[in-house]
Order: sequence, then structure tokens, then C-alpha cells
Amino acid sequence: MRQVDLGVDIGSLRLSNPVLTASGTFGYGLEFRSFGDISALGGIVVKGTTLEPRAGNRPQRVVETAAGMLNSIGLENPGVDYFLTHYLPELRDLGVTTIVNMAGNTVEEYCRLTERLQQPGVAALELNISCPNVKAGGMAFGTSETAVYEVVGQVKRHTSLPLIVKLSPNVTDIASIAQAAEAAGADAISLVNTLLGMAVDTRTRRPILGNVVGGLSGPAIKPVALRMVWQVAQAVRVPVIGLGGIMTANDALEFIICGASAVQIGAANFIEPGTAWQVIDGIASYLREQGLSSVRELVGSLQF
Amino acid sequence: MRQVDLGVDIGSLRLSNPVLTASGTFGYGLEFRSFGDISALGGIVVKGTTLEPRAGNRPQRVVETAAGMLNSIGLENPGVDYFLTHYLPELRDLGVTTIVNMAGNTVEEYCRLTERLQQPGVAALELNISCPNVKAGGMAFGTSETAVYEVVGQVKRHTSLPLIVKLSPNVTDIASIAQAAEAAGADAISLVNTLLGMAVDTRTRRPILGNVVGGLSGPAIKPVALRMVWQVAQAVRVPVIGLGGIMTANDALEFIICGASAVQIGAANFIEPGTAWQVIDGIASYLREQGLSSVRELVGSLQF
Amino acid sequence: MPATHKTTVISNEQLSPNSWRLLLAAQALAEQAQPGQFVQVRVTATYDPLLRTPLSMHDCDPAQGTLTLLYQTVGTSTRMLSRLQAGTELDVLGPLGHGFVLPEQGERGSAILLAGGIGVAPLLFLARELVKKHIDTSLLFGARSAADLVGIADFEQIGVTVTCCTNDGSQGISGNVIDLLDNYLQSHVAGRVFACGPIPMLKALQGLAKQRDLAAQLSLEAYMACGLGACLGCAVAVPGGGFAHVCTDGPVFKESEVEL
Amino acid sequence: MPATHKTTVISNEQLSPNSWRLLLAAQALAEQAQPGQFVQVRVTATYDPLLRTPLSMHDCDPAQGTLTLLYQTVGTSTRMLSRLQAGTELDVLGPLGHGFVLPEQGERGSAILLAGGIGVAPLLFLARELVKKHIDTSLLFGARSAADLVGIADFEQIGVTVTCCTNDGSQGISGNVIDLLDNYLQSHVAGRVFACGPIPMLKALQGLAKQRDLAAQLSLEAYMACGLGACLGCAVAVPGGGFAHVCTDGPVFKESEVEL
Ligand SMILES: Cc1cc2nc3c(=O)[nH]c(=O)nc-3n(C[C@H](O)[C@H](O)[C@H](O)COP(=O)(O)OP(=O)(O)OC[C@H]3O[C@@H](n4cnc5c(N)ncnc54)[C@H](O)[C@@H]3O)c2cc1C
Ligand SMILES: Cc1cc2nc3c(=O)[nH]c(=O)nc-3n(C[C@H](O)[C@H](O)[C@H](O)COP(=O)(O)OP(=O)(O)OC[C@H]3O[C@@H](n4cnc5c(N)ncnc54)[C@H](O)[C@@H]3O)c2cc1C
Ligand SMILES: Cc1cc2nc3c(=O)[nH]c(=O)nc-3n(C[C@H](O)[C@H](O)[C@H](O)COP(=O)(O)O)c2cc1C
Ligand SMILES: Cc1cc2nc3c(=O)[nH]c(=O)nc-3n(C[C@H](O)[C@H](O)[C@H](O)COP(=O)(O)O)c2cc1C
Ligand code: FES
Ligand code: FES
Repeated sequence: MRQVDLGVDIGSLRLSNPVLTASGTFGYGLEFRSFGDISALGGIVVKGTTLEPRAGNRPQRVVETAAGMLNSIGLENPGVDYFLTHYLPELRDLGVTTIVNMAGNTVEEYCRLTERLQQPGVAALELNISCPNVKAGGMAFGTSETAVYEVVGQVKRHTSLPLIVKLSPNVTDIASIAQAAEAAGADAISLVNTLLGMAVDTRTRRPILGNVVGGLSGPAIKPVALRMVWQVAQAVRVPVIGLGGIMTANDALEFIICGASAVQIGAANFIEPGTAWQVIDGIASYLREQGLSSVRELVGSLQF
Repeated sequence: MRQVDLGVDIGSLRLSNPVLTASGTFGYGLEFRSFGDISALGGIVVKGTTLEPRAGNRPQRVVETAAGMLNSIGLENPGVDYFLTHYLPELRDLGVTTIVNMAGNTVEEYCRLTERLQQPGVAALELNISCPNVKAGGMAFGTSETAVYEVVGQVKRHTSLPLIVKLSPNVTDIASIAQAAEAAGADAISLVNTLLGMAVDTRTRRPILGNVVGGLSGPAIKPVALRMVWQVAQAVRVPVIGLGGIMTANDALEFIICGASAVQIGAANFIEPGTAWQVIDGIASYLREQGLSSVRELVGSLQF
Repeated sequence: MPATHKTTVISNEQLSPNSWRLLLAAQALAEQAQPGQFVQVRVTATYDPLLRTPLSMHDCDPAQGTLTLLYQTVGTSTRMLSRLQAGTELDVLGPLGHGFVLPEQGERGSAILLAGGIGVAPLLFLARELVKKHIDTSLLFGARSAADLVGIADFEQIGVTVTCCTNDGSQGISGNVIDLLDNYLQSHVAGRVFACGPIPMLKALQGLAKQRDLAAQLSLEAYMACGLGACLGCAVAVPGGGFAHVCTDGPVFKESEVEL
Repeated sequence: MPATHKTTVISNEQLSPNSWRLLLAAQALAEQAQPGQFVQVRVTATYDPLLRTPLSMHDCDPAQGTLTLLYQTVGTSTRMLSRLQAGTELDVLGPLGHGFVLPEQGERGSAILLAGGIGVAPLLFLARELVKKHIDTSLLFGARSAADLVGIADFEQIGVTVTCCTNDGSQGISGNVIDLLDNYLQSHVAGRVFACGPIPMLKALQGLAKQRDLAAQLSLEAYMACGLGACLGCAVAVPGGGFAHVCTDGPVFKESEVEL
């Protein structure tokens, strides 16, 4: 079998392959050890981490929709200190490329969180300015160019790690938001987070989710995510990481062709826990079939 | 069987029931005569109509996605004069409640189109400021509050017909856009139009649609549409017409419970041409089961 | 008038690695169908796949009340279709579109049917009608490989002369069906041509038709949503600009009516 | 360790208008399973339905290499499951979660199994293990109607005493299973209680357990996405604030561990 080069660069970080797992959908990686070697993934992005522990939203927290699902977890997580003591050492020992997804309510909170995460074993930071579930915070940052510029700029000052900024799709003009993040120093842009959605139980006439609204993910959102990745890839020079509804290697390839240097697997992990490894294999097979030697030749190769 | 009252008011227009068919998905109604009595529908919204005939975008124009479809028809239509002479008389004779969906590139165009449509047999106008397919026009109006205010206000001056303003979901803050339309004189708000999306053929590395991007519709978008209808229904006092992914009576009921006075059936017409009639029957059955006497009691009855 | 019909699978037979023949109990459809029309099949009541699948009427027997579809398994819908067992209900929308224009009552002469691969599907029903009208009918059938030359016996049984070619030479002449036609016309009078197959084949036929002044009818495919003329998705360019719609203006067009 | 298993349907038997028993050839799963654990079944390879369906291990036979599921048809996934034919492959993820805490080796005494409706599902596998440990085991089984009292014979066959009640009085005592338990405890020593059923039943049991100082284990349901502890979707409130996760902290909890 012909060798193909799957390596990609996300700022100063070289990934052995372009397949990451998305925040909130792969736990801390360790939950998936029985499905494959997690150090063989391009990397994992851990659950959205906050300065203090958070209990999350009240149930019901997830519900299936047509080819998708809504979630309103509400950033349940044990806090950054617990992460550093309980998960990071093991991930480091296993040789896992670990990216930490950061969530906060204020610029200060993000900055203090960033400082705490300057630890060996943290490969990069992903700034989640797009979580639609926590009313007070998240949303505001991700939907205004000035707020994005402000928070990214401040966080950047507190870290030398590659900084990935994760965008919300719930905006009018995704390219301008991405450009604001780039101008403020983002080393990469990841998108999309979930689309804000809702579901109702007609029997009880109540929202199905305890939080009323939640984030839509899964194959249903793929066309929207792909369009946004394409728009952003044309608007910025930094690497773009694409996600949203990727279930198969073919889906991942669509994102790469539209300009994504890497992809993340989200809800697919719930349906087929081995998806990430299958996608790596599938990308390699495609490259062989198409006579390409490196995945980097494919990035942004869309003919239009 | 107990009688239930299905009548709803959209401004000064009383509909016999809350089920309309969505623009671009039901032709001029006549195509569906073998599936039911089109005058028994709450009404039909005809294909987006422009002042001059339009040829539309080059093929491929539609493609299936997960629980949805993308389209980039590009407003193909024979122009308003052809509509008035070839379709309207027959629709009027059949007693069909006919709502005309209007599309244009400039405020002037919209106003001239509005004037042409002051004809007996036109029950209401639906101002499409949200079509994502025609690059020059549509998009801009639907995504900025000031542009919405401007075009709605101008059009309103040229008509005494009920004016429904149809919103694009591709915005950061749908409630503010709806409020701008209401302030400018909209008699009702309909939403959502399609979400902007994309699909790629990995074999050829080309976009599947001739127009590169297209509008996503179908069950996939229902959670997003429902959330937006709920947000808008809370933000305005005029009636809201909900659509996006409605396939069944239960889907329609979700929208009504979230605050929609009426609903529109879109892509579902392609899959089951009898959907609109089935939804009317299903709403009536639900009212009976729940012991309600009028569908108006259900509008906005969400407990949260 | 198009309607949705609850049909029942009588048999679903595999003809080659990728081709299947589906026989349906569909009385009302069988009575109304014209050669060249098509149906939209709903392969599942779930939302995956969501859209219906357009398939030509391969054969029709009003006396038996049956409709036959001939299809290739190329993706999700057609693969799902191939798993249907006898006795299953199948929701079929039709009849749809305008079929082939047949010779007038009493008209004589000959007809050439030109099939590329699974494009043979609509031609059996057509052949039956032509033979009924005493038109001398020949099928020129090209495919990638011998296995793709499906259903030939059905044509021969009703008196149609069949000549085949394959790209790989595994059966019949080695070459494509346009060369076959060109050759055929050396020794035969140019009658009516009825063609269905991939776009490049139909394009080449348009060229040949112009050159030799043939009257050809082409059965086209386009990606469809509704099949009813409502979505305007199935556009095909027409000479002079603008578009026709395959589902209602076609699927059969005169060779001069469309720009491929 | 949880893994995805390609199992094969041996039989899929309808027990009542809405209940079915599915027997699977699933050697590896049968060998690892503990009573109270569950699996996540992928009922289709398409995206509708998208998520897996969580179902309890109803019974397990490591010697035969079989796993039995007992399920009610309530929606799309379970109805699709009910149409599976013998011989079909089924993708099953498991074993998942923490099951019932069983008595230590040599411990004696009695156990009460408390089932509400389809909540009987996880209790047969449990009963088998209890009986193996020579625990005197009784099943108190409440359901809406006689038809919903499924699988009783399997319990009786292994020596479990079964007492039933129905809401409509169509079989056994007329009333609910909590009343039945309350009654039962008038004349029996309070042993261990293992319960599975709707939330109101489990809540009432929590009340009774406090009142009578019973040691009860509850098997809970929650809407799940992953079943692996990764999505944090399956939250259940715990006393003192915060949440536990049904898929990994449960599905079995001590009665004092959760706030229903
Ligand atoms: C009028 C008409 C008659 C047809 N008759 C036959 C026939 O008799 N026998 C036969 O085997 N095939 C026929 N086809 C083609 C057939 O419809 C497609 O092969 C089928 O829809 C593919 O569906 P899929 O889900 O299996 O594959 P997909 O995975 O969806 O796609 C495989 C290929 O089929 C094309 N395709 C998918 N959906 C459609 C659609 N809704 N409309 C058109 N093309 C589509 C795609 O572009 C792709 O190239 C006909 C098409 C049309 C328009
Ligand atoms: C650990 C566990 C063990 C279970 N064991 C059994 C069992 O042995 N036998 C049995 O009949 N049922 C069992 N259930 C319930 C079963 O999972 C649901 O009935 C099933 O998922 C419904 O799916 P559906 O598509 O048929 O119905 P839907 O139409 O999706 O929903 C019907 C009802 O089931 C609930 N439901 C739907 N999906 C899920 C999900 N993924 N997780 C939890 N609830 C859901 C919905 O809230 C709704 O009230 C168990 C649930 C859990 C969490
Ligand atoms: C249950 C769940 C939890 C999530 N938690 C987070 C999170 O903590 N931080 C974050 O940035 N994104 C979170 N996401 C969003 C995903 O990382 C991803 O952006 C989104 O699901 C779209 O990808 P998908 O369609 O492949 O799932 C979560 C998604 C799901 C489904
Ligand atoms: C093929 C197609 C054509 C459409 N054409 C128009 C149009 O001309 N004007 C308009 O306002 N909306 C148009 N729409 C949008 C629909 O009216 C509707 O807003 C959208 O499809 C969402 O509803 P659905 O998910 O029920 O289809 C079109 C949609 C489709 C699928
Ligand atoms: S397929 Fe809808 S118009 Fe032809
Ligand atoms: S179902 Fe995902 S954590 Fe429990």
C-alpha cells in the first residue's frame, strides 16, 4: 500500500493527521480507549472547560431531531483544576495530542483560564466563544466582531500555545467574525459550533429540553457548516478546522476540499464510537485512489 | 365528530384554516389539483414572482442532504404579467386563497411589482427579502434591520393588501429583524426561508450545485425554524406564520404552540403531495383529542 | 393524472451485479401509463432517504395490472429498493411526464431504439407499443460490459432485433453505441430513433442526427425533487436560452429541443 | 470494555400488542454482561433514526452465546426493531453502565424485584443471578393491563414467586405496584428491593424505602445520546445539587443517591 502523508499544520502545531474529535462529544478521550488508540488521532478536543466547576443545565438535556440532535448540556464540567490533576497527566502519558476547549463568561475569566492551562501536555487551546447554552456569557462574544476581537486579543496575550478560535454559526456574516478573530491573533479558526434550535412536546405543550433551546448538531447541519467553512477559508489566511455533521470520510473530505486543514468529529462519536479512526483510514484511501501524496494538496482544492 | 374551528386571521385576511403551502414548493397550486381540493387549503403562496421573467440558475439545481435538500433554483419564474394573465384567473375561479411571493433586486422593483399585484384574486402579498440565491438582491434586504425597515415601509405605501414579510434565517438576531419589519408596517411575519448551505462532490472536487451554494430546507432545519418562530412570536404583536421542515401535523402543531398563527408546507410537498391536506386533518384531530374548540387557543400556548 | 399509489411488490429479481427488475401490482398505474413516462418511488417512510426516486416505466401490463421497473443500484435509495421483499407495500407516485411520441395509427416504417446502459429501461414498454403498431423495431444496446446488457430476451421475445456492443468487448461488438448506430445506418434506412442513456451518448446522437437528418427522441434524466413541475429543480437548457423541465416538459424531448 | 458487536437476530417474538422479545447471537456480550447493564442498539445504518436505542440486558446465556432484549414499541426505533427478521445483523454497543450490586458470595436472605410495566426488562437476568446465589426471590409486577404483564413464565420457571397487579384490574390485584409492595411487606421480612419502572413509581418507592428503612436499588432511564459518559446528556439530579449520569454512574443507583 502506497504511503500517503496525512500531516497538517495548525499554527505551530503539527498534527499527524487531520482528524480531531470535537469538544463535548468525546469526553476526555479516555472513555473511547476501547474503540481505538486515542494517541493515533490527530488530536482530541476535551469538553468545554471553565475556571470553576459547573453542574450544567437541568434535564432533559438531549433529544433527537431529523438527522440531528439538540443538546443543552450547559457546560457541565469539573473545572480546570480537576482537569489538570485528573485527566491531563494520563492523556500526556498516553501521548495524546490534547486541545483544551475553554469557556467563560467574561474576558477576565478567559484570561485566567488561559493562564492556568499553560501546562506541559496541553497542545493547543480552543476558545469557545460560541456555546449557545449559558445565557450570561458565550453568545455575546461569538456574534459581534468587536467582542470577538477583544476577547481573542486578550487571551492571546496570556499564552504562547496555538490559539484556535471556535465560531458560532448563528451569525449573519461568518467571514467577518473570522477575520476579526484572525486580526486579533487567532492561529486557527474552527467552525461550526451548534445551531441554536428547539423542540416541543405537543402532548404536554412544553419544550422538550429543560433549557427550552439547545444546540443542533449532526448530519442535518452539514450543508450549513460546509458553506461557512468555505466562506471562512476564502476570507482568512490562518488554517481552518471544519466540523458539523461529519459522519464519514467522504464528509470530512468535503470540508477539506472546501478549505479545512483539519476536521473534528462530533455527534458521530455517539452513533459509531470508532468514527474518528475510520475517517483517518478513509482519507488515506481516498488520497491513494486519487493519486495524491499528501492531504495538504487537497486543502481548498474546490473547483468552482 | 365534534366541530372544531380552524379559522385564523392574518391581518385583515381570514383563513379557513392555518395551513398554507410555501412559495416555490407548490408551483401555482394547479400542479397539485389531483391530490386534493386546493381551495380547501388555508391558502397557497405562489412561486417567487419578479417584475420581469427570470430564467433561473444553471443546473444542477437541487440535491438531497441528510433529512433535507439544497436548492438553487434562482427565482425562475415567468414574470408578474404572465402570472396575472395565465394563473391568477384560474386560481380566482377555483376560489383559491392566493398569496403572491414577491422578489426583487431594488426597492423600486418591489414597489412596481406591488402596484402590479393590486388585482382581484390576490389575497395577500408575501415580501421575500430573504432568497439566498440571487447574488445582487434579496440577501441584503433580509439581513439588515435598516434595509428591512426601508423596503417594507416603501412597499406598504403601495398596497392595501395584507403584507406578509418573509424572513431569512441566516441572521444573528431574527427578533430585531422582525421588529424592524413590524415597525415599518408588516401585517404578518413569515419565517423561515432556507438556510444557506453547500454540498461537494468529492470525486470531481466541484460543488454539486451549479450556483455553488443553495438553500437548505426540509426536516433537517425544523429545530432552527421552530426556535426562530418562538423568538419572533415573543418579539412582535403581528401574526407569525411558521415554516421550515414541516412534514406532519405534529410538526405544524409545534410551530403553532410556539406562536405561529399559521404554517406553510414546503419541501414536504415534494415527498408527499397530499401533505397539506393531511396536516389540516391532523390539526383538527389534535384539537378534538385535546378538547379544544379553536386552533386559536393553541397559538403561543407553550408552557416554559 | 398523477396520484400516489399503494402498490405491492410481486417480485424483485437481481439481473446482474448492479441491476434489478421490480414487478409491482399497480392496476391503476398500469392502465394509465404511456411509454416514456416515469414514476417517483418512495423507498422508505423515514427521512433517509428523503426524496423520492425517479424511475422509468420499464414495462406495463394493464391486463395483469402490473408495472415493471428496471433499475441499477447506484446509491442509498436504489440499494434500499433492491432489498424489498415480495409482499411489501411500495408508495409510487405517477404516472409522470410526457412520454415518447408514437407513430400515428396506420403509419408504417421502422424504428431504432438506442440504449446506453440502464438507459434501456424505458425502451421495452416503448418497443411493445411500436411492435403493436407493426413498426419494424431494432434495439442497439451499448453497455460497459456484458453483465450490463440486461433484459435483452424481453425485446427478442416480442420480435425486436437486438444488436449489442460493449466498451470492454465482453459481448457484441467492441465500441460504443453511437458507432454502432453509425454503422447500422450504412445498411439500413434511417427511421425514427428513440434513445435513452448517459448525456455524452445523447450529445453524440444529437450530432449524428443533425449530420444525417434523423428524427430522434431523447429520454433525459435530471436530478429531481418533486417530479410534478413544482420545484423547477430539473432544469435542462434549451436552445436560445432558458430552461425546460425534465419532469413535465419531458422526460422525452426531440433532439433539437434541448442543449446538453 | 464497551465495544460495538455485530450480532445476529435469532428470533424476534411478539409477546403482546406492544412488547417483543429479541434473541441475539452475541457471544462476547453474553460473556461480559452483568445484570442491570444495558446496550445501545443501532436499528438502522441510515440517519433516521440517528441515535442508538438503549435497552437493558433482559437475559444472557454465556453457554449459548445469546443475549435477550425485551422491549416495548413506543416510537420509530423500537418499531423498526420489531420488524427485524431472523438472520439479520444488528450492531450492538455494550456492555454499558453499572448494574445491580449483588449480594456477596455466601450472603443469604431474600430479595424483592419490583417491576413497573416494561421495567421488568432488566429483572430476569438479575433474578437468575440471585437464584444462583440461593436468594429467595419474589417479583412484584405491576402494569396497566393484563397484556403488559409479559415474561412472567420465565421468572416462575427459575423459582421466583410472582405477584401481579394491574391498573385496570384485568389480571392480579387491581392497583399499583407500590401498594402491592406495601401490602407484601405486612407479611414478609423487608429484604433487598431491586426496582425498575416509571419515575412516579420509583419516587414512591423512595418514599416507602425511607419510611420502612429498606435498601433499594433503582434502575433508571434517561434520554441518552452516547451511553458512554461522553455527552453528559443523561443527567439525573443528586441530593445536595449537581447531577449524576445514568449511563456510567448508573443505570442502577441506590435509592438515596438520586433525586427524582
Ligand atoms: C425521469 C428519470 C427516469 C429514470 N429512470 C431510471 C430507470 O428506469 N432505472 C434506473 O436505474 N435509473 C433511472 N433514473 C436514475 C435514478 O433516478 C437514479 O439512479 C437514482 O435516483 C439514484 O438514487 P440513489 O439514492 O440510489 O443514488 P444517490 O446516491 O442519490 O445518487 C447516485 C447518482 O444518482 C443521481 N440521482 C440521485 N437522486 C436523483 C434524483 N432524485 N433524480 C435524478 N438523479 C438522481 C445522483 O446525482 C448521483 O449521480 C431515472 C432518472 C430520471 C430523472
Ligand atoms: C438504560 C436504559 C435501558 C432501557 N431499557 C429498556 C428495555 O429494556 N426495554 C424497553 O422497552 N425500553 C427500554 N428503555 C427505553 C427505550 O430506550 C426507549 O423506549 C426507546 O429509546 C424509545 O425509542 P423510539 O425511537 O422507539 O421512541 P421515540 O419516538 O424516540 O420516543 C418514545 C419515548 O422514548 C423516549 N426515548 C427516545 N429515545 C430515547 C433514548 N435514546 N434514551 C432514552 N429514552 C429515549 C422518549 O423520550 C419518548 O418518551 C431503556 C432506556 C434506558 C435509558
Ligand atoms: C453533547 C454535546 C456537547 C457539546 N459540548 C461542547 C463544548 O463543551 N464546547 C464546544 O465548543 N462545543 C461543544 N459542542 C459542539 C461540538 O463540539 C460541535 O461543534 C458540534 O456538535 C457540531 O459538530 P457535529 O455536528 O459533528 O456534532 C457540543 C456538542 C454536543 C452534541
Ligand atoms: C425548490 C424550492 C424553491 C423555493 N422557492 C422560493 C421562492 O421562490 N420564494 C420564497 O420566498 N421561498 C422559496 N423557497 C423557500 C420555501 O418557501 C421555504 O421557505 C423553505 O423551503 C423552508 O420550508 P421547508 O423546509 O418546509 O421546505 C423555495 C424552497 C424550495 C425547496
Ligand atoms: S422535479 Fe420538480 S419541477 Fe421537475
Ligand atoms: S448518554 Fe452520553 S453521558 Fe450518558
